[in-house]
Amino acid sequence: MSMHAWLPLAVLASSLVPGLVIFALPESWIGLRTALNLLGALVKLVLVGLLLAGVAAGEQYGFRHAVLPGLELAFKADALGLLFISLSAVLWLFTTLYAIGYLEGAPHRSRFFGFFSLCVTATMGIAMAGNLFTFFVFYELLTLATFPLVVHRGTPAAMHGGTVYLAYTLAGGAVLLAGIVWLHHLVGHTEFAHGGIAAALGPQYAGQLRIVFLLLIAGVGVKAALVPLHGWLPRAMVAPAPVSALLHAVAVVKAGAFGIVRIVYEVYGVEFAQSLGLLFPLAVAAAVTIVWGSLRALFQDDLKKRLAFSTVSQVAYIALGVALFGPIGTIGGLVHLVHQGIMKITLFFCAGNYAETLGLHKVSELSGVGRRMPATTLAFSIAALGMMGAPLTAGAVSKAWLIEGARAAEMEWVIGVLWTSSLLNAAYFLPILWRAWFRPPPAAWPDEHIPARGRRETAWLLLVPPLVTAAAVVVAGVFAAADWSPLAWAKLIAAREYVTPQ
Amino acid sequence: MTSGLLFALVGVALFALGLAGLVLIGDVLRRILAFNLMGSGAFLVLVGLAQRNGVPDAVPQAMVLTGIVVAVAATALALALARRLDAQREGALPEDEDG
Amino acid sequence: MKRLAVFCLACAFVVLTGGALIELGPAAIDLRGQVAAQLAASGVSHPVTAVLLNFRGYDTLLEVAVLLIALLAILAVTDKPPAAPVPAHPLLQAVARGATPAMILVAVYLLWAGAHRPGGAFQAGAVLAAAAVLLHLVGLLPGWGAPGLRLRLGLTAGFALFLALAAALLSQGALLQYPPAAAGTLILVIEAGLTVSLGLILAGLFLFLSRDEGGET
Amino acid sequence: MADPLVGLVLLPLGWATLAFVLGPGRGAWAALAGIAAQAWLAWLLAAQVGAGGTARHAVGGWGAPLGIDLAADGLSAALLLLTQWLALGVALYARSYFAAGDPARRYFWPLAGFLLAGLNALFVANDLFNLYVTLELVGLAAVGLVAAAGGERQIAAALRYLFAALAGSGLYLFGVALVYGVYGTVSIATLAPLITPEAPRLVWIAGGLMALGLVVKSALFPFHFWLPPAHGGAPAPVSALLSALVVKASFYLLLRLWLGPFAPLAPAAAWLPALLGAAAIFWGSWRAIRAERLKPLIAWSTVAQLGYLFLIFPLLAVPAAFGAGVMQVFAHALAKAALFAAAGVFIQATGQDTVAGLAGAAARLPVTLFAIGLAGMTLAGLPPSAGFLAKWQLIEAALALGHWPIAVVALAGGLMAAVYVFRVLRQAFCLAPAGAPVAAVPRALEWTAFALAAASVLLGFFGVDLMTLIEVRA
Repeated sequence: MSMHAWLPLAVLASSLVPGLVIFALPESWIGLRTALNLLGALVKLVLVGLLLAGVAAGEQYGFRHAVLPGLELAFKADALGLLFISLSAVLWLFTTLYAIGYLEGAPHRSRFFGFFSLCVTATMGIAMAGNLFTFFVFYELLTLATFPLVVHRGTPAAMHGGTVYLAYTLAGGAVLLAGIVWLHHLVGHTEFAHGGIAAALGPQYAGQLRIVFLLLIAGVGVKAALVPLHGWLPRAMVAPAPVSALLHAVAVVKAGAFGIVRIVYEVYGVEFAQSLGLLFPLAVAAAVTIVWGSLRALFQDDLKKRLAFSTVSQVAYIALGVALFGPIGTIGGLVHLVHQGIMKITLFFCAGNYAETLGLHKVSELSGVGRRMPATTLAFSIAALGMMGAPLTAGAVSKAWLIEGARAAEMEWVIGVLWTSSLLNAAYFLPILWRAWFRPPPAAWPDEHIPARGRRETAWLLLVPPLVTAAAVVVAGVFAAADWSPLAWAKLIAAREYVTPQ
Repeated sequence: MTSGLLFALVGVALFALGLAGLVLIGDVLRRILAFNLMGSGAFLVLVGLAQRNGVPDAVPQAMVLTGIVVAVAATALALALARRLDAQREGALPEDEDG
Repeated sequence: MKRLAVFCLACAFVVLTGGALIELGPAAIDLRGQVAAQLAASGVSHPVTAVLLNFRGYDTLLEVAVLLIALLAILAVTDKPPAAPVPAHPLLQAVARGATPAMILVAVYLLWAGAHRPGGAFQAGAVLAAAAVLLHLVGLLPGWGAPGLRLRLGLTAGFALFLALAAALLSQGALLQYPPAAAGTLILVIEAGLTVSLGLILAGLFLFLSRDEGGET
Repeated sequence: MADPLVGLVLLPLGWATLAFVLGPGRGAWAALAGIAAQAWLAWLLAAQVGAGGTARHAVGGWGAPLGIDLAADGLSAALLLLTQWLALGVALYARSYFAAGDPARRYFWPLAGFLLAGLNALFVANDLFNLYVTLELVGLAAVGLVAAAGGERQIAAALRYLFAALAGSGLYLFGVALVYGVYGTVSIATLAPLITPEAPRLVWIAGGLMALGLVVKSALFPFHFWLPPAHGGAPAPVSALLSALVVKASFYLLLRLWLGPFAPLAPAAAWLPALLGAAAIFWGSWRAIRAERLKPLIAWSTVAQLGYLFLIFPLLAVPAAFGAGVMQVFAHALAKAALFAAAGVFIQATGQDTVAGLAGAAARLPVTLFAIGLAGMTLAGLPPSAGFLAKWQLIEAALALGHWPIAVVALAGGLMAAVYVFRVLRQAFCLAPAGAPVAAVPRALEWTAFALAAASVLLGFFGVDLMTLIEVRA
């Protein structure tokens, strides 16, 4: 097997194999487990680096295996896939570090890290899927691998959240499957291809293709938390903070959003989707989700719930970018896939730090926390400002491109939606920042686990990851024009893969 | 009408009778009888229909012999289970010798 | 209600099937000719025996297995020790004693007759079993407990012999492919083995069952 | 054994007899050696069929219609392969499962041997009457295995099972009698060209009765009444064999006759089994969702999963439907054997089998829990399991013919299966009641359950090989 075939498989194996080994490890073998986790994450980073270099140079990576006559598991590492892979691989490393610190002394850690690794494996599979069938296989695996993480704590609330999560995602999976098989029946295959595969069918299939599109988008829309399919996301907040990070930034909602990108661009083809009149409804759905999520976030006192509704809103930016017909909107949506990831993971890391260090779960409890935990609160502030689209942050870049894209697509109302969302973002984030920095702290914190020692406000493993990702938020914003920025890669994708010269 | 055809017709009736019995009757012993009636009906059809032109045919006769042995085995097993169930249900109560 | 429905269904079935039976034409294939043609090569002169042990001997092999299964299942569900025999009237015992040798003789005759007229291993085995049951009923033969090694060997010997011969005949090209010259002898050997084992099995179906009788109370 | 076709029947007959002669509870080694050899023979046969087409053997050298022919096409070879390898797993499991004094162990090995012989004989049979004998072989052995557990509940279940099995085989035999009366032969190969759509009315009646009998034996709704008590009450290895293989045998026969000699008549009735299958999926899943004890839950799941097999009948014009049926047979057999094996582990560990009672034990038996998880994936048709491939092919066939309600039923059934599977799995994550006693369980039990479950998932990667094999048709 040539290197071009095994490199994608090695990316999968670099988290699958450690995950399987970790399951078998006794609970007390902390050292080996940690070593395996980190080794897997680092190896994956190296492999992803190799892929990035290769794809940038125009190499093709792929592997295929037939599971039924005419039905293949297909992997390919293309520019779009790599955007997602790189994001997940990098954030996986930091989430792992964070989780090691977060779960210190907690029970069932072998089980946790085992499923954690499977979860990342599934995400890699989704990113590298070469056809919808393969995408679906890993999409469902992701559901299965995240369920144990959501219910990890075993409390009734966790069980309830996990059950709701499963109900939504498995039902979504069934709808997605129906759409995929239907498409497979119509087209004969489900390969992802530039310009899409559905356009090859004659006009008499337009009606069926519209229904299939609805099924497919509804299927992936559950994980992407498009309103009204978002109900699971706020309830899944009962999970431990690293899991929330995984759900919101690295894997689950991203998988849904990524699915929307693949379906619109590589299954239907953006021009064909536009000609079927499918993009406008998608844009409306995304816009409704953006506004609705922000509105709901306003009224949440639970910090993680507020962040969850914020995710509902922010991930819809990606769908919105996709629905804006034209290269500029595409770039805005794709780059937000990365930017939202690093911003939201920072916020969840910080929320986890507040909860783990001081027992703070509610917005109303955060008064003066900036003085007790300045570094964490700084990271939180940067990410929150980024979410609002403040200048010099990653969020500003995404928003600017989306607004330009809307203008280019002559959909001015979208600009209104984006500005409304920014205002709402400010309305639910700024009070937190104000409270954290400027209100006096209480006499005693509700549940202080980790006492401050000198300048160390909490455990190192909890502190470093959010600081690094917060720094990344700024770097991605300031150096957006650099060759290696997510924005540059998004432009590469837009230039190389989708946009026919206009 | 040849005797073979008559056998077959009787066999059909017996089979229907046995099957109806098996469906309707609750008592175990009578169900076992009903099953045997069903079997006999099938055997009659097998042999009778094959010799409806009046000439005996050895192949279905041999099949019926096989079928009878199978039916004996099944009946014995059913009786054993029925007795065992009775013995368990009645616990320490002495059982009627005639079953 | 249910009774009525089943009754109607059964009647409809009888009428429908009976009607279809009567209007039936001749069969497409008639095996009578083939049986007669191959009878000489089968090793026996009675067509039913030829079908039973040669042409369709494989069915017979499996059918003995069915009997063994029933026996095993009965053994598996009964675990009480055998009941003590209840002696019957001495006159009955005397009659049974007298009848037994005659029955064994009949069995041997049936076995031998099977080659050329109605008879054979199953009939012979059934007579043997009947003798055992008779002896048991008059209190001369106790019910059987968990079978010892010798009884187990006896119960399976006929089947094992049949199976071994069937497998050995694979050397002729196919399962149970008797060399025409030796067919008669081999069939007689198989039937003799089966007679003993079938007698024991059929008797066992009764005598193992007797363990569940409330005799010990 | 020169001819694997014959060896697969003779070997289990031989070691079953030997095990009986050796004495109660003995013979495990003979059984394991025998099954291992059978597994090898089945492998040889599959290779032979794959390379050279249908394998045949004329017993006695006579040839049909006078003699009895044995034949194994791709479907037979595939099912033989499944039977032997699954039996190997269950046998390894059973060897460690039965305690020394367990009454169910006394005649387990000979009965299991005869059961396997019956199954193998059934899969290679090519003669309607011979098939009847094999059906009885399988049915009586299965009843014996259920009854051998000896409790009042099991005996009652066995008796109910026996009556259903006898009614089923009686109906089948009556149909065979009519067929012989009409055509003068019971050889399938000889019959196939004779039966045409213009066949006499009696042949239609015969086909209907045989199908009805087989449906009763396959426990298709509403004839499923006997299955849950029998499969739910038997010892775990027995439940595994029955749910995985025995009910499939009569389905196999139905499919074989449907596609073979009765194909000219079959389309007339194709929707009936599908409707009943859909009802089975909903009713069985519903009862499984409501079940409080683990083994009845699994048994009701069998009722539901068998329903999928019957959904294929209106779709058989498309090759994918046949593939879906066979794939579902494999997926369900492996997954269900794994589930019953895993349930046995929990019962041994905790002494009880309520679903709620798992909460304490699940975290301490992770291998078994994973077995349930993997098997559950297969049952719910989640990728990449074999169950998923079956569902995929079924939906594809349904869409190809425009019968989308079948696709909806398959998808809905998958979701219902997910509900009952996760009802079990979530127990593992519930906070365990402190100090619930968990007895030590032989590791062989846990790992055989796991291996069976893993096989049900891994088969999902080898669908092409299975589909290629079953394409070899007589």
